[in-house]
Amino acid sequence: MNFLSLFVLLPLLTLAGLWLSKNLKQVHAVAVTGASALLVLTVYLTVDFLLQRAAGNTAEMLYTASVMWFEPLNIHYAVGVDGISVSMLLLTSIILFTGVFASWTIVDQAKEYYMWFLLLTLGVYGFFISIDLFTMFMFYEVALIPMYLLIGLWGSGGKEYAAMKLTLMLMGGSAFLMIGIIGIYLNSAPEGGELTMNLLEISKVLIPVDVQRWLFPLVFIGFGVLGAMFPFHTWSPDGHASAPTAVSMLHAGVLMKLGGYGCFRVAIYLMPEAANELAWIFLTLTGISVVYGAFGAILQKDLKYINAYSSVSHCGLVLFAILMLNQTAMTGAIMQMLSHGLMTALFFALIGMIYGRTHTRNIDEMSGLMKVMPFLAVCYVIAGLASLGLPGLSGFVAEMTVFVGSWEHTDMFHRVFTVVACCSIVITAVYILRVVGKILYGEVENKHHLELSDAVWHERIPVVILIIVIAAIGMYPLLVSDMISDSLVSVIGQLAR
Amino acid sequence: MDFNSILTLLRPELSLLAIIIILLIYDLFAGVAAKKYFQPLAWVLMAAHTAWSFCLTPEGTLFGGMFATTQAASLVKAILSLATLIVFLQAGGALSKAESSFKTGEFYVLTLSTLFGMNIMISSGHFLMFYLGLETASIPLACLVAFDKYKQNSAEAAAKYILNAALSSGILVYGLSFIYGTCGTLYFANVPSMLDMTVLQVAGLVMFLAGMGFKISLVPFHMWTPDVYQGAPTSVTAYLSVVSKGAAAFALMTVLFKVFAPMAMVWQDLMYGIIILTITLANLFAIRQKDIKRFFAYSSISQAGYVVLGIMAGTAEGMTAMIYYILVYILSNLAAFGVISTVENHTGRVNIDQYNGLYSTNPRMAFVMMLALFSLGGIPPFAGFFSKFFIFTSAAASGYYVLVFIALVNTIISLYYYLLVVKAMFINKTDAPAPHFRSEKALVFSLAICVAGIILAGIASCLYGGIGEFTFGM
Amino acid sequence: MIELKAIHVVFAVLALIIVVFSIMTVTTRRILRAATYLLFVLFAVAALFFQLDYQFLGAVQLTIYAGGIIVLYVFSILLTHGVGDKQDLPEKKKVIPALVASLGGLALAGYMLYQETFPAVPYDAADPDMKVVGKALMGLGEGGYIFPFEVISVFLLACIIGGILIARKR
Amino acid sequence: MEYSIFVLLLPMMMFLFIGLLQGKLKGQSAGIIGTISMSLTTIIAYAVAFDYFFSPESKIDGIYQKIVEYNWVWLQLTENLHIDLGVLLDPISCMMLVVITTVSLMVHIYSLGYMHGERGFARYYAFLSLFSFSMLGLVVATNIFQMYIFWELVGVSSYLLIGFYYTKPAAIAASKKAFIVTRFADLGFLIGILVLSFYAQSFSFTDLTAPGGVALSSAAGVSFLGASAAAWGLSLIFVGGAGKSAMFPLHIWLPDAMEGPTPVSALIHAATMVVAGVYLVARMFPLYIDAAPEVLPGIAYVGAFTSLFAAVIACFQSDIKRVLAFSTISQIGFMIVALGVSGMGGHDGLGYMAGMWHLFTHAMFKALLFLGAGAVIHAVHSNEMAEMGGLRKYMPITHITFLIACLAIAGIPPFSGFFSKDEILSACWEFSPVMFALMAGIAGLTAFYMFRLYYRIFWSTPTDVSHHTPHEAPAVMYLPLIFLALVTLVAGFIPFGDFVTSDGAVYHIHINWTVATISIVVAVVAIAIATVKYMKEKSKAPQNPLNNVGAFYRAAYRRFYIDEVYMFVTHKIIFAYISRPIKWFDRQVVDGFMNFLAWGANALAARIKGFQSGQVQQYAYVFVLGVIILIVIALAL
Amino acid sequence: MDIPMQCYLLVAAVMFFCGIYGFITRRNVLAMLISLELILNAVNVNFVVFNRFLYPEALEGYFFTLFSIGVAAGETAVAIAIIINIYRNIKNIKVENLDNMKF
Repeated sequence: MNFLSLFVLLPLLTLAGLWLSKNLKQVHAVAVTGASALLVLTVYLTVDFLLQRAAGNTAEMLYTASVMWFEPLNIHYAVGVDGISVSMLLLTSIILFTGVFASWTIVDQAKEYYMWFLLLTLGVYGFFISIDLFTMFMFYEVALIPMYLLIGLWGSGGKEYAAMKLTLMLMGGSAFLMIGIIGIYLNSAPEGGELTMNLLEISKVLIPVDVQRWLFPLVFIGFGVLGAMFPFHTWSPDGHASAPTAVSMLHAGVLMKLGGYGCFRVAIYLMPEAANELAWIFLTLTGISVVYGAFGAILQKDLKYINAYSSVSHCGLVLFAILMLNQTAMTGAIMQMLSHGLMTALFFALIGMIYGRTHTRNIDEMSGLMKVMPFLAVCYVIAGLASLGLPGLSGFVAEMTVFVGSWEHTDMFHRVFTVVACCSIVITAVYILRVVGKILYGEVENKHHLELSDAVWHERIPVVILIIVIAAIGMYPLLVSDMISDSLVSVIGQLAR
Repeated sequence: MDFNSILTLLRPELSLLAIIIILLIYDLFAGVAAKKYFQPLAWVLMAAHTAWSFCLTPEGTLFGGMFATTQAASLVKAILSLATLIVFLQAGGALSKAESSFKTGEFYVLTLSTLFGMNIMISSGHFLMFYLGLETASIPLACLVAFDKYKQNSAEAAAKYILNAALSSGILVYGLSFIYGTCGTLYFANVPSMLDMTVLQVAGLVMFLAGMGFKISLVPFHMWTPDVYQGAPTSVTAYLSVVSKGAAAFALMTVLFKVFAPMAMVWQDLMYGIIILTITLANLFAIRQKDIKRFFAYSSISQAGYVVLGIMAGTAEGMTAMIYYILVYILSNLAAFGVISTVENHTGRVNIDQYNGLYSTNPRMAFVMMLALFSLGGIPPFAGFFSKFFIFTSAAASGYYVLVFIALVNTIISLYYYLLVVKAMFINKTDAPAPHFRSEKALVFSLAICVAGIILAGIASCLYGGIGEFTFGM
Repeated sequence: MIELKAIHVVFAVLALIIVVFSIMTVTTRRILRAATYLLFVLFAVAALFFQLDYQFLGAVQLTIYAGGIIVLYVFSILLTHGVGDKQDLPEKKKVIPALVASLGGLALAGYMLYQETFPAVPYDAADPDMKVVGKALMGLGEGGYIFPFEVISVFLLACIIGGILIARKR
Repeated sequence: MEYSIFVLLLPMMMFLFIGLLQGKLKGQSAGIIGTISMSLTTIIAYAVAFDYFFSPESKIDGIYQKIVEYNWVWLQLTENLHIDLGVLLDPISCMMLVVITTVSLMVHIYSLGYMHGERGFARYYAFLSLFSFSMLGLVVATNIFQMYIFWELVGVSSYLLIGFYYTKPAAIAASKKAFIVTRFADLGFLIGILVLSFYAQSFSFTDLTAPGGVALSSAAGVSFLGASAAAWGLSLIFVGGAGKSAMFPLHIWLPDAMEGPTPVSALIHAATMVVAGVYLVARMFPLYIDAAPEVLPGIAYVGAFTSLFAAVIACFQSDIKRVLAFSTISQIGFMIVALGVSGMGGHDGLGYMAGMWHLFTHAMFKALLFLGAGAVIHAVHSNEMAEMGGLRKYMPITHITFLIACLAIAGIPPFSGFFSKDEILSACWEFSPVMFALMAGIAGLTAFYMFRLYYRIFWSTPTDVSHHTPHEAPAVMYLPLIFLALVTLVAGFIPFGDFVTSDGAVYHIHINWTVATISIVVAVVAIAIATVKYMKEKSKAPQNPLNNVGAFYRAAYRRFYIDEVYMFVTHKIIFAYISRPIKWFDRQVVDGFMNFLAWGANALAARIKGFQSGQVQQYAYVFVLGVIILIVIALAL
Repeated sequence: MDIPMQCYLLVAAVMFFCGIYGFITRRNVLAMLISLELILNAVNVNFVVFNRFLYPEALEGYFFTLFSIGVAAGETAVAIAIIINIYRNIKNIKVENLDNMKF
C-alpha cells in the first residue's frame, strides 16, 4: 500500500462516512474530519518530501509505486510526486479544508452536496498523484463530472445552462485530450517494445516529432480548455458565477490548475520537441487570454463574473509562463497556480459570504460594506491586493517570477508578449480597485444592508487560513519556489534534449 | 466427432434448450397454484445456466464445421445469458400484472428461443447456420414485441419490426446467394480462400453487412429501432437493445474476421462511414426525444456505433475491447431499463419530463439511472469510461485517429442528452414528481447486479484481462 | 443464332410468367389478386426447379409455398378485407423513388451479374438422389445438415408459440 | 550597524500589531503605541545615519562606500538573478532614513491631535506604520527588485491612506486614481528592471552601479527602435520614478491624493513617497551616467516642464492643499532637473548633491507646510481659500511656522530652501543658461504662489465666513510644527556636500553668488507682487490674478484638462473601444460560437426529426437505398 | 444446357426488385408481405441456380433453399399473426396508419 494512495483512499472513506451519516451535524463532522485528515496528510507529505530531498534523494518522483492494472494494455495504477505535485496537493488540501467550511450554510441535501464535493476532490487528488497517463486522465474526468450536479443542484442564477455548458466544454476538452493521450500511448515505443502509459517511461523515449506535432496541440488544447485558454474560456464566467461558493473555490482554485498542470506534465514534458516548435501558437493564445480576461473583467457587474474573468487572465498567465519553456518562467507558472488557487478561492469564499448576506452580486447594488461587515471587507481588500500582485502576498512572487523568466527570451516575439502580459497587472488593478471602491467603500445606500452582520466563525476559518497561506507564500516564497524549481530540472532537461 | 464433444461444445445451447423445454412443459401442465413459482423457477434455471455458461467451453467445431465455438464466443454467450437473466428479473414486475400474467410462459420460452438463436448465430460455422440463428433470434422477438398485443404501440412496433426484419433477412440471404455463387461454399472455413473481391462478393458483403446492420441498428439500417423500442414492452426493449444487439455485434465481428478477412479493405472503409453516420445521426436524433424508451433507442444506436468501432480495429485488442464494451453496455443499459421499467410499472410514466424530481421521491432509482447514464456517457470511474477508452485505443492503434476523434466529439453530444435526463431527475423542479414506490425484490436485485457491474467492471481489471485472455486465443 | 430448343421455350415461358406476374403482384390494386399472382410466380419458380432437375425442391416449393403460405395469405386477406376491396394506388411520391431504387438496383444487379466471371462448369443435370438428400439432411459430418435441421425445428416451435401468443384472443 | 534592521522590523511589527488588534485598542492607545515605536525607529535611524556618516569604516579613501548590512536571498529566479531582501547603507539611504523617520515621527505626533476621535484611528496608525515600513524598506533596498517590492508597498499604503475616509466618494476616486496611475508607471519600472537585469544578470545596486557601467557591458550594441538597450531600460525605470514622483504627464494623481488626511499628505505626498522617484534616479545615477548619459537631459527636460507646469497651475488653485500639491510637483521637478543636469564626481556632481539636498530640505519644509495647512484646516474645517483669511490672529504658532516654510520654499536666505535651491540653480547654470532662466523663473512663480497662499490664509479677510472662531491647534499638533520650522531654519547650514555627493567624496559647497543674487531678487519681486495683490483684502475676483486671460485662467484652474484627457482615454477609449468590444466579443462571438454549436445541433436535430416519419416503407426505402449506395461505393472504392 | 446461368439470375433479380418495389410502395401490410415472398423466392432461385450450374456436386445451395423455404414459412406465419393483431387493434391494415410512433 503506497503512502500516496491515501490521497485517494481518504476521500473514499470520507465519502463512505458521509453516506452513512444521518443528519447535518454528522455530515459536517465527517466532512471536517476528512478534510482535516487530508490536510494533515498533505502537510506531512510536504515535510517528509522536503526532508527526503534535503537528505539527498534526487529521484525525479518520490514515493513512486506502480501496480499493474490493465495488463493487456500495460496500464498501471502508478503514483509518484515531485515538488510540483506536492505543492498542488497542498493547495488542494487547503482549499478542500476551507471549502468545507465555506459550504457550512448549505443545508439542503447537504449530504449529497458533500459527497459530490468529496468526489470532485478525489479526482483532483488522484490526478495530481498519478504518473500514469490513463490513471491521470481517469481522475481528471472524475473531477469534472460532479461539477455538473454541484452547479445544477446547489448553484444559483442560470445554473442549468451554466452547468451544462461547463460540463460539455470541459468534456470537449477532454475529448481532445483523450485522443492525445491515446496517441502518446500508441507512440510510446517507437523503436518497438511494450507500449506504456507511464509518464516517466514515456519521457525517456522520443515520440516521433511529426507525431508530436499533432499530438501536442491536442493535448494542450485539451488541458487548455480547463485552464481557460482563450477562446475556450467561456465556460468559466458562467460556470463560476452559477456555482455554489465552495464549488467555485474548488473549481477555480484547484480544478483549473489541472489544466496548467496537465499542459506542463503531459504536453510539454512528454513532447518537448513539439513544445519548442509550436509554443508560439499557444503563447499567442494565452497572451491574449491574459489581457483579454483582464479587460473583460473591467466592465462586468457581477462579482463572480469579475473574478471569473480575472481567473481567465491569471490562468492565462499560468499557461503563458509554462510555454516560455524555461525554468524560471515555469517556476513562476507553478507558483502562479498556487497563488491564483489560493486567492481566487479566497475571493469566491468572500463573494459567497457577501452574497449570502446581500443576496446580490451586482456591484451597483452594493456600497459601503466596509462599514457593516468590516472583517469580510478587509479580507476582500486583501484578496484584491493579492490579485493585483502586491508584494508580500503570493501573487507578486508568482508574477514576477513569470515575467523575469519570460524576459529570458531575447526575440521580439517573446518580448512583446511579455510586455503585453505585464500590462495585465495594471488592468488587474483597475478592475480590482473598481470593485473595492464600489462595494466596500462609500456610504451604505441600501438600508437593508445596514442590518447585515459580519462573518461568523465558520466563515472566518477559511478566510483566515487562506490569507495566512497567501501571505506566507508571499513573504517567504523560497518555501515553495525551491521545491518547485528543483522539480523542473527534469522538464528543462527534456526540453533541451 | 463424438457424443462427448457434442455435450461439451454444445453445452450452453443444450442447457438452454433444456430450460426451454422444462419451462414449456411446466407452463403447459402446472396448475394455477404452481404457476406462481414459474418465474422463480425460470430465474433459478437461468441463473444456473448463466453460472454454468461462465465455465467456458473449449474451442472446437461440430457437425463438420457447421458449429464452431471459441472461448470468446462462449464467453459472449455467458454474458448474453447473464443479460437475459437480468432482463428476466426486471420483467417480473410487468409480467405479474393481471393483463399479462397468463402470458408469462410464452414470454420466457420465446425469449429463451431467441437467445438460443443468438447462441447459434454466434458460434455458427456455416452461413446456413448463421441465417437460421439470425432468424431464430429475430422472428420470435417480433412476437415478443407484440407482447402487449392490445396496446396499439406494441402491435405497431411488432409489425414494423417483422417487416423490417424480413426485408433485411431477405436482402441478407440475397447477398449470401452471391457469396455462395462466387465461392461455391457456405462453410466459414472454406469461404475465405475463395474470396477474391469480385463485384458479386462485394455486393454480397454489403448485403450481409446490411442485414447485420439491421440487427445492430447501424445507420442507415436503424430506422426501425426507435419505433420498435418505444412500442415494445420495456423488458423486451431492454432485451432488444442489449442482448440482441450484443449478439449481433459479436456475430458480425466473428464473420467479418473469420470469413471476410480477405475483404477487410472493403468492409473497413464501409464501416468507417457507417460508424460516423451511426454515431452522429443517432446522437442528433436523441437530443430531442421526449419518450425515454425512444430516447434510449437512439442512445443505443449510437452505442452500437461505438461497439462496431472495435471491429474496425481488426485486432485482438479490438475484439477484447468490443466484448468488454458489450458487457459494460449491457450492464449500463440494463440498469437504465430496469429503472425505466419499474417507473413505468409503478407510475406509468414514460416521458423524460415525467422523470422530473424523481430524485426527491425515489432517490435510489434516480441514482441508479444516473450511474447508468454516466456509464453510458463514458464518465469515470464507471465502467463505461474504461470500455470507451479501450475501444478508442484499439481503433486508434489501427490508425483510425480521425474516426476516434469524431466518435469522441460525439460522446460530448451524447453526454449532453444523458445529462438532460440526469437534469430532469435531479435538478428540474416539479409539483408532481413520481410518487414514491417500492420495487420488486427481483428488480432491485437485478439493479444491484448492474450497479455492481457498472462500478466494478472498470476498476476490477481482471474482467478486462480475462476477456483479453480468451480473445487472444482466437 | 442459337438453336431453338424446347428447353429454351420452357425457360422463356417460365421467365415471362415470373417477370410478368411478379410485376402484377406488386401493382395490382386488388390484394386477393396479388396473392393469386404470387401463386403463379411460385408455381413458375417451382417449374423452374423442376426444369433444373431439382424435383424434390420443386415439390417442397409447391407444397409449402403454394400449398401452405398462399393459403395463409388468402385466409388473412379474407379476414381483413372485403372481397372486392380495391386498394388506392400508391402515392406518386412513393412510386417514383421506389422505381428509381428498384430499377437502379436491378441495373446494378444486372451489371454485376454481367461483370462477374463464373467458373465454367459442365452442366450436370442429375437430380440428386433422394437417398443422398436424406443422408445429407441427417448427416453429422461435413455436408451433413442435421444440426440446422434441429435448429430450424426450434425456430418453428418458437414461431408456433409466438404465433399462438399473438393470434389467440386472450 | 547591525541594528539597522530594526528600522524595518519595528514599523512592520507595529503594523501587524495595530492592524490585527485594531478592534481591541481603545481610544488613543493605538496612536500612542505607534508614536512610541516610531520614536524608537527614529532614534535607531539617527543612530544608523550617525554611525554611517561618522564611523571610519564606511569610508575608504575618503569616499563613502555602499555597505550591505544584510542581504538574504528571498527568491531565486534564475541562476544569477535572485531577489534579495536586505539593508544597504550609503549616503543617500542614510539621509533618507533620517528624512523619513523625522517626518514620519512628526506626523505620528501631529496625528494624535489631528486625527483625534476619527473613526478608524487605529487603522490610521496601522497604515502609517505600514507606510513607514515600506518607505524605509524602499530606501535601504539592496537591489532594484527589493526597491520595486517596497515601491509597490508604498503605493498600497498610499492607496489605503488616501482612501482613509472611505465613505467619501472623492477619496475613493482619488485613491484609486493614485494607485492606478502609479501602477501604470510601475509597469515601466518593471520592464525597465527586466531589461536591465537581463543584461546585468543582477538586481543588486552594487553590481548595477559599479563604476564604469560594466553592468550593462553585455548590452552594448543592442538597440531597439534606435535607442540602446541601456537607454530603454533606464528610461523605463525613470517612467516608474516619474509615476511616483508625479512627473508630467503622470502627475494627475497627486493633487487628488489630497483627499487623504492632511498629515498623510504631509508624510507621503510631500515629503517622502513622492520623492521616491528622485531617489530612484539618484540610486541609479552612476548607471545613467555611464550607460546612458543621453537619457539624463531628457529627464531634466521632463522635470523642468513639470516644474513649470505645476507652478503655473499652483498659482490658480483655490484649495490650499492643491496649491501645496502642485507646489510639491513643482519642487520635485526641481530635484529631477538637478539630477538631470548633473554629472559625476566633484563639481560635475553638483546637481546630484543639490537634488538630494533639496530633497532633504523640501521634505522638512513641505511637511511643515502641509502640517500647517492641516492645522488651518483643522481650525477652519475647510480647504478653500475663500473661507480663510486673517488667521494669523487666531493661530500664531501656525502662522509663524508657515511663514518660515514659505520663506524657505521661496528661496529666501537663510532658510534651508534657499541653499538647496541655489545649488540646483547653479547646477542648471552650468548645464545651460536657458535651463537656468527657466528654473529661476519657476522659483519666482513658487515664491509668488506660496505667498499668495500665505496671505490668503493668514492675512486677507475671508469672503465666506460661516464657521466658528478658529483657534490654535493643540500642542501635539504645533510641537511638530515648531520642530520642523527649526529644522528648516538650520538645515541650510548643514555641510551637505560632506555627506551626500555623486561619487561619495566630500564636496565643499560654495554659493555661486551670481546665481544666488538672481534667485533672491526673483523671489523677492515675486513675494512683493503677492504681497501687493493678496495681503490686504480679498480682491473682487478673488481667484483670478490675471483677469485678462480668462481662458488661460480657466485652463490652469482646471489643471490644463489633463485629467479630462485621462478620463477620455480611459473611459472613452480603453473602456469603450477595448473593454466593451471584448465584452461583446466574448458574449457574442466566443460564447456565441459555443452556443451556436449547441443551437446548431439542436436545430439540426429538430430539422431532421421528420426524417424518422414513422412510415415503415420509408424505413425500408432508406434501407434499400442504403444497401444500393453502399454497394456502389464499395465497388467504386 | 445452353441457357446461360445469368438469365436465371436475371429473372431472380427482377423478382427480387419487384419485391423491393412492392415492399416500398404497397399500401397494405399484407401486400407488403406478399412482396417479401417475391424477394425470398428470388433468393431461392439464386441458390438453386448457382448450385445447379456451378457446384452441382455439393448440395449446399439446395439445402439452403430447402431451409430457407421453411424459414420463410415460419416468418410468414408470424408476420401474418402480427398483421392480424394490427387489424384487431386498428381495424385496418393500411401501412400509413402505422405511424403512431415517429420522430
